[in-house]
Amino acid sequence: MDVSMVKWIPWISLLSAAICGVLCFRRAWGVWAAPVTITAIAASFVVAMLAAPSGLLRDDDGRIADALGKSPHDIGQTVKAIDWINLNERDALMDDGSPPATLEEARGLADQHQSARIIESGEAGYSVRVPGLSANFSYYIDPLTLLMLFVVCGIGSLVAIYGAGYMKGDKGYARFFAAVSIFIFAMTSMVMGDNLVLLFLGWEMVGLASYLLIGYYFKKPSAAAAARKAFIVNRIGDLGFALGIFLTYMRYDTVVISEVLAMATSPEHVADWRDYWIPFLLMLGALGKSAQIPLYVWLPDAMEGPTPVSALIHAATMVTSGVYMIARLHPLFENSPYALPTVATIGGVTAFFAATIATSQFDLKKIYAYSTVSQLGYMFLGVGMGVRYAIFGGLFHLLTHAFFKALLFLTSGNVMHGTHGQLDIRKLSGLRHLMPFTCWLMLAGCLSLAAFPLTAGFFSKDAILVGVFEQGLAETDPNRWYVVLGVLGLVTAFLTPFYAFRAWFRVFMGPEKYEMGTEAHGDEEEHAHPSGADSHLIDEDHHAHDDKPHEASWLMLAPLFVLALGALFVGIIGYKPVKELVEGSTAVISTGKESLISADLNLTLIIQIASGIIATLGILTAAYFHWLNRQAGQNLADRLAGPIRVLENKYWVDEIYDLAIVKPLRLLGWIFQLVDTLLVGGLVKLFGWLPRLLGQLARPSQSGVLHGYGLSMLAGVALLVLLILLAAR
Amino acid sequence: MTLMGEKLATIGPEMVLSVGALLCLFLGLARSARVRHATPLIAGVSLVLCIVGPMAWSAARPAAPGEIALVLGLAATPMAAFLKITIASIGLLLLLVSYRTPDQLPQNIEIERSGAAFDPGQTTRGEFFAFFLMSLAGAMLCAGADGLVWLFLALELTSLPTYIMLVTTRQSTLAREATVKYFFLGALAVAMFLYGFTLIYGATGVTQLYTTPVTEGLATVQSVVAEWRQEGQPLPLMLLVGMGLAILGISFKIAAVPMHLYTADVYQGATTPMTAFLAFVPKTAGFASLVLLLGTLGWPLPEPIAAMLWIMAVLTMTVGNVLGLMQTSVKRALAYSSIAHSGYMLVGLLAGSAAMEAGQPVVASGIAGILFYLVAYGVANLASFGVLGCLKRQGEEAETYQDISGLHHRHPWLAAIMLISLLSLIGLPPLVGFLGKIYLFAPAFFTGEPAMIWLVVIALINSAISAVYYLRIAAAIYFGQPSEEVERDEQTARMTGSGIAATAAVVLGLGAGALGLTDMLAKAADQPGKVLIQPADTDGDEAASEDRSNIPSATAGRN
Amino acid sequence: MNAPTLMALLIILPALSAVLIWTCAHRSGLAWAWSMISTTLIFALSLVLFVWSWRTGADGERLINSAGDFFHTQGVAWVDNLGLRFSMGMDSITMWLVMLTTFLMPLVVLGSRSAVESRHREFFGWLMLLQAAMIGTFIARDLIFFYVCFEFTLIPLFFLIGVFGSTDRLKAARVFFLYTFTGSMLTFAGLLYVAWYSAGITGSWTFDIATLTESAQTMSTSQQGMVLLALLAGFAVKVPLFPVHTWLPLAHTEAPTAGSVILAGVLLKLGTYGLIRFALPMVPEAAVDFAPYIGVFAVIGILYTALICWVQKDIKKLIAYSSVSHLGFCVLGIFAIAGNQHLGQSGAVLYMVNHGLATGALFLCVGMIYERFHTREMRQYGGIAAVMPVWSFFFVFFCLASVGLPGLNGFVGEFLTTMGTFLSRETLGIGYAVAAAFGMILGAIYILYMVGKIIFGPLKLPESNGHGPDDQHGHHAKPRDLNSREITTLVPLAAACLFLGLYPTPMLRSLDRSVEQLVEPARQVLVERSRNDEHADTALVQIDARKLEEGTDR
Amino acid sequence: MSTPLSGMLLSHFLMTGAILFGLGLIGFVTRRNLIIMFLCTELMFQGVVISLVSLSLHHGNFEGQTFVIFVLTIAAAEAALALGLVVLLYRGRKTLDGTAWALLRG
Repeated sequence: MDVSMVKWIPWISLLSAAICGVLCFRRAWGVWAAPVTITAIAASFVVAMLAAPSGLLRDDDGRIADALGKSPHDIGQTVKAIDWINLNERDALMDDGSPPATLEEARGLADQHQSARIIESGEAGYSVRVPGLSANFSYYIDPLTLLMLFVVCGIGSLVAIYGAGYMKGDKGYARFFAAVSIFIFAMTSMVMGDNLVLLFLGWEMVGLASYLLIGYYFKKPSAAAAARKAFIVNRIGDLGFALGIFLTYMRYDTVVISEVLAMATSPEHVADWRDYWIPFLLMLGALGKSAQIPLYVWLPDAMEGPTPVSALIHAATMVTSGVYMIARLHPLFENSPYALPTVATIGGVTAFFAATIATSQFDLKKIYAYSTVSQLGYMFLGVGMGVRYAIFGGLFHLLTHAFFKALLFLTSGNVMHGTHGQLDIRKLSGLRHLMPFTCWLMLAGCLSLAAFPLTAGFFSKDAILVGVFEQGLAETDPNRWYVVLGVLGLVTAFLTPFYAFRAWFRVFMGPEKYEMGTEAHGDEEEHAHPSGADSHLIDEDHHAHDDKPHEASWLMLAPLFVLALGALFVGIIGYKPVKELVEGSTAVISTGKESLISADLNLTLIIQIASGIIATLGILTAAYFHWLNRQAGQNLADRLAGPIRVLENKYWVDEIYDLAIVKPLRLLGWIFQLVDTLLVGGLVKLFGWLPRLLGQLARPSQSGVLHGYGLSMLAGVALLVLLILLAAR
Repeated sequence: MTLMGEKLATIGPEMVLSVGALLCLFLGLARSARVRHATPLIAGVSLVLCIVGPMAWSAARPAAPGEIALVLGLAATPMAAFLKITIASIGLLLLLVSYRTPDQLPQNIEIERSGAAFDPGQTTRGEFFAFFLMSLAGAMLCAGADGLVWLFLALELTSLPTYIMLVTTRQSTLAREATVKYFFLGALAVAMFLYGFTLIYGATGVTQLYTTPVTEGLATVQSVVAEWRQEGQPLPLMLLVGMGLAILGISFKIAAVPMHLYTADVYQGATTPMTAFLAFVPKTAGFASLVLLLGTLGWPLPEPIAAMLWIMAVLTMTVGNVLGLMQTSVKRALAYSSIAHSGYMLVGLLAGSAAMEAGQPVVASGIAGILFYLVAYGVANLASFGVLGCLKRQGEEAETYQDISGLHHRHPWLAAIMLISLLSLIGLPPLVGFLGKIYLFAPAFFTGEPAMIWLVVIALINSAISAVYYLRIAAAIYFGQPSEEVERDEQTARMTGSGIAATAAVVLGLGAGALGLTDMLAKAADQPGKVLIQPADTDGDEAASEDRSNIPSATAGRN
Repeated sequence: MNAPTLMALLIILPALSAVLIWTCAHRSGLAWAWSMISTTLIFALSLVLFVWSWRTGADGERLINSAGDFFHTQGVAWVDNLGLRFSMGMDSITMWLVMLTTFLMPLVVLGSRSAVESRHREFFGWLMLLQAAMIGTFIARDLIFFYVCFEFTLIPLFFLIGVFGSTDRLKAARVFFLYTFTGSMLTFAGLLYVAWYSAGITGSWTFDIATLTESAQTMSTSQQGMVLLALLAGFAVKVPLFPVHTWLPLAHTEAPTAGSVILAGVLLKLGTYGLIRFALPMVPEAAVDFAPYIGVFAVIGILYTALICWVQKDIKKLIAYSSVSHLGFCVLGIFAIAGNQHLGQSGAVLYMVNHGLATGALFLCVGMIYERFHTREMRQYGGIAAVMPVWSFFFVFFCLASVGLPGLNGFVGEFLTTMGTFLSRETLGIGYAVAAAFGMILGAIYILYMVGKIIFGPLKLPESNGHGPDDQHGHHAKPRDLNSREITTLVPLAAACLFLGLYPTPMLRSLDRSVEQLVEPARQVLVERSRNDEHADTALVQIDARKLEEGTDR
Repeated sequence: MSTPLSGMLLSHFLMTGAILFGLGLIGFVTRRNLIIMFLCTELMFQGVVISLVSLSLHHGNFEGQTFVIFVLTIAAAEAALALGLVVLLYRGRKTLDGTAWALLRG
């Protein structure tokens, strides 16, 4: 399949979104939404897997060529679909507004502009063409894109299939799939976008899809609030992203990524203050989208959405777009001395910070949400390095995390499904017999998340940590700060299995005990059919399982098996291909191949052993406190009541934000409202009253008395004549 | 014969009107009711003659150069011609509006109903139309006057009949009170400008303003002043004070501060058609006189006079508008608006025609502004008072906001007429009032003086203020609840009159150019004193520039 | 039939139908039907013009005559010795704004089918007249013709608000009229001044915009400043720019739906159109000098009104304030004058059209629920999505277009204006862009806040489902969702939003030349200044060098 | 007319005229009786007339004196009007007090 076929990928999903939109109109039509969407995503996946590889640069033995030192134009292909914002090229003019007359002048002028072309135009002299703003629906396909398409469309298809079962009977069935389709459109546009503005389009539109899906159960005020919060927090990040785009355009006169990267990595490029700031602005966007400190607060709340959404958008794909963006624009980040360290630091700290919170949450999905934040922190840590292995690690972790976290969420969806929305791990216990498949599937996910040796998570996380230590212990110019981050990563690697298995042991092990939920999924039907509550959640056999947790349908389980296989084995089978992909992508065009530390220190092995032990320790700890001896866990918790309270309340970050930012702004709004009506409006009123005041003053002159009039007239005449006399002097 | 014809053309309209007035006066005493009822017809015919006659005359015999069109100190200037046609045309509409005014007087109604024998002591039909015509004739004479004496007489001829009309057309204490104020304060004003005229005469030694009737080479006020100014002498104080007093006295007619105090009371006290008359005719006469008087000084005006006029302009427009805001009576509000509009026109008077003389286009001439604005204000004013005159509340004249509330529901056409006139008064495009504003304010820029530009800004702010009360009227008409007690006075003629005026406001706004009005204006706005005496060998335009340099020697008349 | 005739028809036809409606359409349905036909016809005519203009050039490059218009006619004389002509012209800016107007009008009429209960004739008559005036404003190439139409828009809207508005309509109508009228009076003075100045230079009195623009550029800096202030007095009020915006919320809340739609959709653009058409090319020096200050007001407006939006309780008021905030971007874009690009100005024109579509549609949506529930209070609504999913879909859609979601039309304008601001180092610069970008966040906050209150949450319907057609069912009855007429009203708008969001390039390209022409004088000013600065700099350097030498000598 | 009036003599005449005019003015605003008020305006007219005549003598032409004739004529006409008016007013109100007429105001 020709590489140009990839341009259809986003539009397939948009078409599907439109069809689903139409299907929304009749409830009966709604059932067709799932097949349409699944077909669309699967088709995208097929097209991507068939068409995209043919556009990649390969070396002689058919492997993907290493990107080091190559131009982005070579390692990837640009495929244009349609114009979006496409302003013509224009002629640059001299300072006095004239075109350059001589070649010297033209050269001088061209030097002032990035990517300017000098064109000889006959007798008229020379013209210097500088690009206009060209931000089209045009796609850049390099190995990184391929990787991302694999994740997005692959996981997307699986989750969509799961969703078809999970959402069955829901009134908003078609609406759900319409939003999912929009999401896939946006996400594919984003990962394929050849320019920053298209990237931004995808960036914001995934935000929209996320907004629509978090707020899917729109009747729940908490869902509405969470959706709003997600969108707004993301917007804060987007503000930085947008400004970053502006600054990039200011610097490079283009927003086309390949051109920007080509210029940024060219040897003649001399970084100036703009290069210094660009990554920081872009980073702001990444922090928002990938839920890093300080903009992570929206993600835990986002779990209000249907579970497939949490799996797809808020775990596997959308939230990783920050990682993708940093990887894609890595050369830009390298141009600024403090940008990458900042990314790494934020990532490391977030990973630890979120993990601590995750250890003391009771809501299953919340635990996974904080876990996602934490794992994203790892990825940031990875791509925040200047070494290849770490970047690879970050992106590899992106892939493995997509598998195991999607799996975890979907299995927790099963739990939720089976227990009518009960997610509190304190109220569930020993469900392994009632939900056997779910139990073992989730175990696979937990193991991978815990980075248990030989699972997928193990390889990817280790790659990150190796990279970190590599940079920290580098022979030349070592930066000890990275050692600190690495240690932080290792500590987190202990916390991760602990919280993961804490939940698993609680829910599936131990004595069988459960409290059914009260249906957390909104009350869609209640209004129309008061007796038919919950009916949408459960299949036909709803009544049989009314008060007992039950296993999910096969439609839902089938994709989980695929995910579980991925979570367990993608680390082994995916290691090489992914490494090849990453090393052939723009992320590493300016990052050297050779290791920074001496070969005799087998860092990889050390880290792997260490982290394997740490993971096992973490699992064992969790097993002791939350399975074998829950009383001990309780005792420990009682003893640590203070710190746990802090953790349970998530360090009160939400409250602090509310108090420090939201409340003051809103107060300001009220104040401005007052100012507007009283001061600004009052000022206008004052002007309105001025004539009236004058009128009131002038009124006595119209006393109605003849003599008064005569006198006034005379006085007036006298004054004016006096004026003439004075003026004539 | 030719000479005679020209002379007739000079004073023809006034003569026609006088004859008409006499006819009305006499026929109004006729025994037959039918004959008595013919008086308005006679008035109408004579007004039509005033419009058609001169037009036909000039069409038949284009003014040949070298002819003296000057009769006894009256000059047939283009401005006079323009004003005469304007006065006659709007006079015709005024006639339509006030056609049945005498019929509505209680005593007349009683007599007509009872079929009692005609008693000249009781009824006033003929007089009304006679005075109507005389007053118009006076205004026309003002426009053509070329001497202080004529000016004085013409102004008096304009006002004296209005006193009588005012008091006889409404059987109400209010009308009497209005008359008292109007008459006595008017007399005061007359004395004032008369004294001013005296001082002007004292300073210059002549009473002719621009031309001399008998011998070429005699001095006129204009020539004397021009000589002084040419020699760089300061103008004598006597002249300035005289001019000041004259302006102030005449500003009674135009209702400018400080001589405006009577305006609202009189307009309110008068019967509504009469108010329309008062708001237009004396004002036109006054402005014509002011233009002629100030023309002798030449623009730019001497500093003291300009300063005085500037202050007067600002005060007039501001006082008019801010007091208009405070009113509960529509009639009174419109009266104040009349004051304000005089203020606007004073801007044109201040700007004058200096720039135009320097070769600038017509729009540079404040005189053109005034002339056009008189038309614009005339039609809008007439329409608004006309509509008001069509309404009665329990037999009394409607005048409060309450009375016109919801007019739209009951009489949409009246409401529409009122709306158009109000919008034209605000100066909203594309109505004639808007064009008037361009004509009036653009010249101010041509003076190039910051003070004048500020004056324009003040004027425009003032028109924004005026919009407040105009809109209040419009809002009452269109948004208010109709009052059951108010009914329409079945007066087709009055409605027609205001309807035509409103139509004119639209048509002239859009088609002033197409109808040739602005070409007439261009001619009329040529320097005021200029008569039809043209050197034999030049045509109009070149003569315009030469004529001014040809100022006759001023010393001849003095010793 | 040629282009000038068509242009004239665009103005005459609506005026004529207004007269027809007033005089002939005595049955209520007839007035509506006739306005429907006439607006559709006018849209078709403008479409013809549009297609013609598109065919006059290849690849986005249009044939442009000296006046910068691809259609131009001297028209008939109005008043010769005032130099007034009904001259008309169309460049792409005009074209797009006219298209916006003619596109919105049929939809407004369609949407107003059941909006008025009585006085149909008046309602539709005024609407038609308003259309004539709006089109005239954009199409006029004679300054006074422009001003006439500009001012004339006040009258129809005054009546639309005053007669058909809600409770406080009298005050709203009056405040609206007086506020904008006062401002434009000063503008009038400024225009006369320019005409006078031009007469002094060219020796002939004319109001031809091209001529005036050319001669006005030679004014001294202080003169230009005065003229710019005068222009701002009228146009800034119309936009409305902070702090002269207070009339807008009132007018919007009280106006009937059609009035609000047109007000937000087109009338506000008269202000920005005036700024870009007159302020930039006529007084370029002043525009450059004042740009930072105007920018400050625009930015304050963006942020300040955005925060105010957040605490509004009235839906319409919120959207009204949001207009103030949005048009702040527009003004910012217009004054983002830079030496090497005009993204800001192009974006501003785009923004005008896009804001017209999105906000107009939002007002239509609000009108639709107002017709059902007779309240605009946000707290009386909740979870509407449950009972009116179609309406909710459109409402959310337009809200998203309004907050500038990429892919919908709002984004492109917002992005380009902010980008233009960012890049215009000479006048505005990064600080302004950053501040304005905060407005984008706040915009999301208040709009989503509103959406959250109305669409999301447990179902809550206003108590008094009072007088609507649903009354017979009692207030518990499910309110009916949009009927096909209402959907028909909204679908074209949504389609336009989507299309312009996904494929704005043709529009952008077509705007390029026209905008460039308007910005060129200001750019020249910048170029000249930078050259002078260079001289000054070199001089300074020389002086410094000399001082240094002297210093070393000692 | 051989010796034109000028210098001190002229100013005496003019002064007289002015004083008459002034007296009229003062009378107009101080007296309440309508007839007396009217007489005061006549007084002002006479002041004007005296000034005109003396100025006419000063300038040595007849224009001023011609003017006087017309002024007197008009004054007579006004007087006729005034008296008619006064009668009418007295009939209605039974008073000639000028300040009694103050219904219209504001």
